Amino acid sequence: METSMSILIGVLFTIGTYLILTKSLLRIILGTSIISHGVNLLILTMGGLKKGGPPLLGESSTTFTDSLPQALILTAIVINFAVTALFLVLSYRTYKTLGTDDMDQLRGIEDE
Amino acid sequence: MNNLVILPIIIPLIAGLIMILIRKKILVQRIIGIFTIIVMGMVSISLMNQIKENGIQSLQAGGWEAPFGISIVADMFSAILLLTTSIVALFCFIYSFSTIGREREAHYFYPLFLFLITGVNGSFLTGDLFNLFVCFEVMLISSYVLISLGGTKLQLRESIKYILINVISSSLFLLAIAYLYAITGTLNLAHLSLRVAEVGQDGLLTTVSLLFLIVFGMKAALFLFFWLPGSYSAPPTAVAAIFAALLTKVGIYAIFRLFTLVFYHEPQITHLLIGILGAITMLLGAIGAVAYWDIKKILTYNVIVGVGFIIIGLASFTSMGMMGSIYYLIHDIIIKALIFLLGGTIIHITGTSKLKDMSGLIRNHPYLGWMFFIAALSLSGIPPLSGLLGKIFITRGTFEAELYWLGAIGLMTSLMVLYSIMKIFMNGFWGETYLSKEMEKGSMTKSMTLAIGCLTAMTIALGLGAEGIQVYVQHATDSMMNPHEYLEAVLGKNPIR
Amino acid sequence: MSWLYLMIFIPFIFAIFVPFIYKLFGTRIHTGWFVFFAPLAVFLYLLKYIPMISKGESVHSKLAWMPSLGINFTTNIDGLALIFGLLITGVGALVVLYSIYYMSKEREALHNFYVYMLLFMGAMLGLVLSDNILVLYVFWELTSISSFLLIAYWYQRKGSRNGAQKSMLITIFGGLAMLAGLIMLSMMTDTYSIREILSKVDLITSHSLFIPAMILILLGAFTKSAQFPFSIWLPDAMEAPTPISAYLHSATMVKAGIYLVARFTSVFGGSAEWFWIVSSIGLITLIYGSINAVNQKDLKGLLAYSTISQLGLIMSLLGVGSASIYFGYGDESSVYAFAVLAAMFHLINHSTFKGSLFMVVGIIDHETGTRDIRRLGGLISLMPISFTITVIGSFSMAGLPPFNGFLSKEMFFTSMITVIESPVFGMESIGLLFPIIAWVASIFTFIYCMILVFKTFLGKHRPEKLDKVAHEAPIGMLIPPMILAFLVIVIFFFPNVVSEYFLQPALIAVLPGFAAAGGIDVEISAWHGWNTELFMTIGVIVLGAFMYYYLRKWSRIYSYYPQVLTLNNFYNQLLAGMEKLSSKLTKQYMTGFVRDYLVYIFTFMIALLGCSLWLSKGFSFNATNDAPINLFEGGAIVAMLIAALTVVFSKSRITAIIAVGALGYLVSLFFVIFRAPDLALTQLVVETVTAALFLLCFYHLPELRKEKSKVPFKVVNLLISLGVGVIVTLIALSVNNHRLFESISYFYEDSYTLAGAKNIVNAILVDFRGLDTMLEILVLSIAGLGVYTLIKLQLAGREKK
Amino acid sequence: MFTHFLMGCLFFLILSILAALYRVIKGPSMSDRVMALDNIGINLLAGVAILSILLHTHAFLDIILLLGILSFVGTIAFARYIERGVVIEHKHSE
Amino acid sequence: MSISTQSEILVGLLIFIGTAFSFLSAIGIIRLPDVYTRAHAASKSTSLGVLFILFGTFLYFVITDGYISIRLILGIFFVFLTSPVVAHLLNRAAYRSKVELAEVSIKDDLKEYLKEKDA
Amino acid sequence: MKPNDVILHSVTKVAVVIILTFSIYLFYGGHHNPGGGFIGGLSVASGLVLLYLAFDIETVRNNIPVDFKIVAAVGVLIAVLTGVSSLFIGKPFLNQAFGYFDLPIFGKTELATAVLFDVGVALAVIGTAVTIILSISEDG
Repeated sequence: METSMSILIGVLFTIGTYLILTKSLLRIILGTSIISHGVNLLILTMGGLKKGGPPLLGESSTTFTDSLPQALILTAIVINFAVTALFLVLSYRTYKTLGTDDMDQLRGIEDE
Repeated sequence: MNNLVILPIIIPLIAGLIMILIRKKILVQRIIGIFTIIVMGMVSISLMNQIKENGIQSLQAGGWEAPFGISIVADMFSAILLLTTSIVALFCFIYSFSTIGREREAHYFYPLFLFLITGVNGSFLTGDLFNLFVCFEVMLISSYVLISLGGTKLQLRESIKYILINVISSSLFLLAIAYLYAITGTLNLAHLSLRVAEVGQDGLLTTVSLLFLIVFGMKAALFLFFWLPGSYSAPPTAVAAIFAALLTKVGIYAIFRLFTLVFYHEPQITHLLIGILGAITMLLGAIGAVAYWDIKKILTYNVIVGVGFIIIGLASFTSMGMMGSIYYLIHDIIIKALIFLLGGTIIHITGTSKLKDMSGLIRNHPYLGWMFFIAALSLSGIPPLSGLLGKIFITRGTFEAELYWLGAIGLMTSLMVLYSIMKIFMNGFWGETYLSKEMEKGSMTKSMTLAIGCLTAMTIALGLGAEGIQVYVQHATDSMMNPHEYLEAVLGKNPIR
Repeated sequence: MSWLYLMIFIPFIFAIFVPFIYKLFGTRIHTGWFVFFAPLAVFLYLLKYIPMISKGESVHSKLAWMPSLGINFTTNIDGLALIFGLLITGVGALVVLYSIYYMSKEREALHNFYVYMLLFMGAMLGLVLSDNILVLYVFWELTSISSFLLIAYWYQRKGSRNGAQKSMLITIFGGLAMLAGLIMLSMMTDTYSIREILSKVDLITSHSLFIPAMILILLGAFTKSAQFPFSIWLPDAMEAPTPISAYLHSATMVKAGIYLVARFTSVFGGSAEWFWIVSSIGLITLIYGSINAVNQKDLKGLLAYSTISQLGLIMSLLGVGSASIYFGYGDESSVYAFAVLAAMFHLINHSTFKGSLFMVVGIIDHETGTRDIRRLGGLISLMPISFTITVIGSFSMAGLPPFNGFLSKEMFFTSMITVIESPVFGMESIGLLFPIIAWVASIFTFIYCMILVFKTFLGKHRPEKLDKVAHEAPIGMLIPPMILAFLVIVIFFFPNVVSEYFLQPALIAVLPGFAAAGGIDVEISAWHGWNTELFMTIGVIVLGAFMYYYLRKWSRIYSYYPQVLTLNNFYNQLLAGMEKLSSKLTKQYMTGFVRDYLVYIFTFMIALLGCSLWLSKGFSFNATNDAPINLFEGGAIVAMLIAALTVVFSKSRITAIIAVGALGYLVSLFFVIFRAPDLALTQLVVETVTAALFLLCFYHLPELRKEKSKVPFKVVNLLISLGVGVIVTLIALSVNNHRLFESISYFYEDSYTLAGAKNIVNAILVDFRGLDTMLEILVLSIAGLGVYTLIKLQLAGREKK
Repeated sequence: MFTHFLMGCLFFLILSILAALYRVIKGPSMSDRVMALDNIGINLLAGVAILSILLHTHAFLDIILLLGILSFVGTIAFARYIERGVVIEHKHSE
Repeated sequence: MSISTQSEILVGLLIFIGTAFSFLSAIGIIRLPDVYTRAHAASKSTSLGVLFILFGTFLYFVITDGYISIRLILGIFFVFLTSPVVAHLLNRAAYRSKVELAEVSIKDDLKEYLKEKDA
Repeated sequence: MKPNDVILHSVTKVAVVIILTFSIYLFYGGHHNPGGGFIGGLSVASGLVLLYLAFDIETVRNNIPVDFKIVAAVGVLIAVLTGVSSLFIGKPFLNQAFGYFDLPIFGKTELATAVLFDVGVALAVIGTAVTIILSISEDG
């Protein structure tokens, strides 16, 4: 499971990176989203998979999966959500103000 | 256990939140802000003294013992940075009064400013890797908002790049944390140090440490600085100044912390690499600074040079070099804020950032001119201003580590820095005056003069009165070169394995 | 307890008050009168040390600056420092006096002028008096900076600015090199004190850094003293007001390098490298300066090149003199030590005659409005006093009796002949060049001295070419050069007084080996009989006069020298080239396309991590500990892959967004599979809200276009993204097989007893790691504020109005 | 036996999700996509229900309702968007 | 036959029915010609399927643990409540955004109604 | 023809009640079951958003006159302040005086602050989520 998850995460990273390297702003944001999914899964995988029941006491299981990565991911998800929201709105604002979502045209003239 | 340690994080946070509640009362916000930053400074001074007396101060948040809860740790290095941060923040804050504009003020500029400081202080204080990530994010998201606050075209365009790069680096940061957690099973820096020391830093750990280096390198503008020149030229002056002064320094701090506390076992790989990256950073930064005839560009590339120079002190991994780095770090924070404020003021007055469009400003603005001159000299480490000691000790450190080329590049770039910065002085302030006072786009106000003047005085005082902080810097160096002190302060005498 | 260090501060303290004085008295009383007292006071104070120093003693005092770092403001005055100190303050006082008449109190910004000047004076004093090498460096750079300000005093002029920049860049470059050298010295000896360094010479000579440190320190000295090829800054520095030129180039700035070489002779001297570098550079500079001086049309330019040449002379003397250390103390060494004595002597002499000459040139400039030799002539009748001073100065410079230059020139020849007579360091064959170069250079020196005197004062007076009606200068302006000219003659007649009180102590300071003997036993006199030196001098005069007479005929040779090959051109090209190259390079990689930056970053990451993983053999793979995988999970993985690929290939934005949403939902499915209910909940909600946000925003964003990019572009993207994926996977696999410790999470399983919570994750979030959560919601709130301000505050639209 | 049976059901649910995913990608109209998405949400909800039987835990029961809520809100938002081009109206046009 | 086996059969049956409905509707989603017909499949039969499955789950927990999950009841109720509304809104949106009916359609009442109203 | 939203409006009213009930449940259950402040807050927010969707901003604002930015700030403030107070309780020297004997009471205190902390989290989440969605919708 860990192996296949690792490979899956690799693929997610590949796709995310590929999207980030394209020109369309929307694709780029989607790329960051995919990468962050990959990261979250990776944190979970790195905590070890299926080592026990859900980290809830009072349920039937006596062993639990690693709870710390879960807490970390939870924080990461929220932060990532905040950043994505801001990023999205920013790109929306940019498009409305500058009239483009093409990163090439957002280059800016370095000499000016 | 010392609750003082958490205050630098809590105070600006609470103040910022209160400011949100009283959105319309801008004057009150200003007063709260100044008061907050001053209190923060006082807390850091008392922290410094406590550390000097009793060693590293730490606090286990929530009272949970060390590797399990989050440790807030203030060693001398962090405390010094905290103090410097509050000083710089204070003056940038004051500078912003008359330059930032009503609209930005009404749109949460001041709270965001304080949140940025919260993040910075948090990053300096935290003793937990994941909490470091969170603090970084607090800082970053405030910086995202600050950089785009106002929504001018330039700001929007550059902030997109800025956010994108930082989002990626944050993802990589998490990646690195995940790897490290899988290997060591812990997040507490001290505990990490303990565990890494126990098994030795093998190849995989070194690889992970390099991933950390990349992540922090992106934040610190160490080699991976490409995003920086654009981003720092976009926001208003006060924001650009605080960015230039603090944001990259947080990355540098993280590199220092990680590579002196955790990954210090393979210096011939990691620290040499850091040195090479530092050298390239300095060179490219200096080349960039020389290349342009635009104030903003020149200044931002100088930020990059500073980063490289600080880092090579770490690369030397000698106590001399480390001491130099700390000196230079303090100097760099202050001087970068100062020089950005000065540059911003020039642009404010002339309405342009192109050197070829301005001339002879010194006739109407002698004080500005001379303060710029002093700042320029200080920036390039000309004695007896604040850059001197850092320069000497870092160079000596690299020599002691027999990295002569590194020291040589450092010195050479400081000449290029001087050339680039003097270009501004000679073209902007000297020459024929053809811009009369009436034709100027903006004027200098009291708050601007106060902020710039105080920072200038600071750089002079730091140069002449380095003895005053020597005890602290020495202390910081010693505890950085000797991680056991940190471990003991966080984990206690008999740490859990 | 001596208050010596206070003397250094007097100019600085004065400098602080100058602006106020200027403001107070402004145009009524010339500010110079107040400033005048600063150098005078120090000069008089320093005179007090003469008796003590002439006995070979030295005085030092200490002011703590950074005691814990060993950087203290230690002053040390010995013979060498005293000469310099007196020159700096003495000539300084005269220059201030001169400037009172030269600088108009109505038109000039005198406060700036005198502040710079006092800064410079203080820096020079500090430089020669400090015992701590870092403090020495501080003052060294301070002289560079203050001279930069002085040279650019008329900052409106482009020439001034360029000259200032040039001098600053070159001298600070040297300063940095010197700093590196000094740091090496301090590493070798573990001290910053010069006196302690001198006492640990044997530590240095055996050290591997000996040669680098030496070369670096010499670089500092050569740039400051305008030695070839760093001499180019000096002629351009003539853009400064003449009092400044007189001060900088006769007695102070350029002598700093000489001081440095003299100071460190006893450290590095005695080695062949030092001998060769110092003396040969000195000689090259000597001849280079003198040949170029002949070709100058500007009187100040001529003096500038003559300064270069004379400095080369002194430098070569010091170089030759350093051989003395090689021999230890003895007869052979005293022969060479004589050269050091000559150097010190010429140093003093040069200050006197060059100072007076500069001042006279300033007078000519001031009274006629030009310094161009071609426009001047026949001033003898109009300015007789100036003429007399010029004759004294020039003839002294040319090495004619009865002026002090003659004596030191003779000694210079003697030293050069010594090189042939008792050869060292492989001088046997090549040593003959030394006297020959010296002799040839002296001929040119003679020629330009004649040009200075005769072209200016004799010949036909052509008032129509002058901007002003020429007349003699006011007496106040003439007094300072007269005093110096007077000294020129006095020294000729009483050289041994100078020798006893100044030169011998200085010699001891340079060559401590002679301290016991109290110097060397030398009697300086004008007449030594018909020896080689005298014949050389006669040869110089005869041939020089001849060549001066036919100057017009042969000076055309100069015009054949290609402009491209001049050092100045080289410097300009270097600067322009550097800027151009930097600009090109920077624009090459700083394209402004964020994609390019990302490509660099990812490439770097792939390369670094890949190499590290490969070289350190960090990669390992072992799937035996893996958790089992079942069909359902496999299906979920496949679904995820499909969803992710859809994002890449979709042509419509909504498909892409939905696919990412699906991906998010699948992730939460994985969270369910991996027993993370809290995560699954959160992920679900967040994913939905994110999708909603995408929807809200993308209504305005344009439809996805087909990426119109070239194939290589796509290939690069693909390769990089594959690389990133592979690296991430490889490290993940290795890490998975490399779990070295048990996680700290076991602690949290007691959460019910510890925190009263049955949901461990929640307990971690709100309790064990509450700080994270607190900051996390802060992040969230800031993002909320950010979104709000982004939407509400739009200054962009208003820019247009 | 029961477990295997549930696994089989889950497999079919996955197939249903894939089918809906096909519709999401294929379109052709926006409504199709949204409808399919809603369908995916509902199917996921069912999947979670089965899974909680499989794992014999109450822990995921919240997810079911949450999924229902989100799918509802999300789909409404989509519908609004398709219909009016804005998601939330500032002032009702009536 | 123990109580658990009985319950398993009961629950299994419910879930089987639910899954079957869901799967059938999935086929419908793929096969049916236009958005309006597909909406039938998507809303009606899927809702039914989900309700069966949820009910099965509910019963399972009631029988095995004696645990009456309020959340599940709420969930069932919620799905029951909202799913028709969703379908309605989506279809209306589709119609208003002028999605064509499939060619096999023979009658468009709303069009006629609207025409009437406009006229 | 104006679309009428009678069906939606009536269903929404019921649904929002369900959602809010569920949210409160999620929030309270957080300490022992999956859920907690974040999820609770988000589901409240989704309920609010549903209201905005079904009705319109003006109507909702008239009925719920709250500035959600302030809600967010107050939420964070609550979380921070509980953090600050619990820090003071968690101080060793305070602990040594009472905590040794009153461990159960100390435990209770912890519990209370944790819930309060969670309230802060929930408020912050609600405030932020609604602020973001409203800001965007109000534009354009």
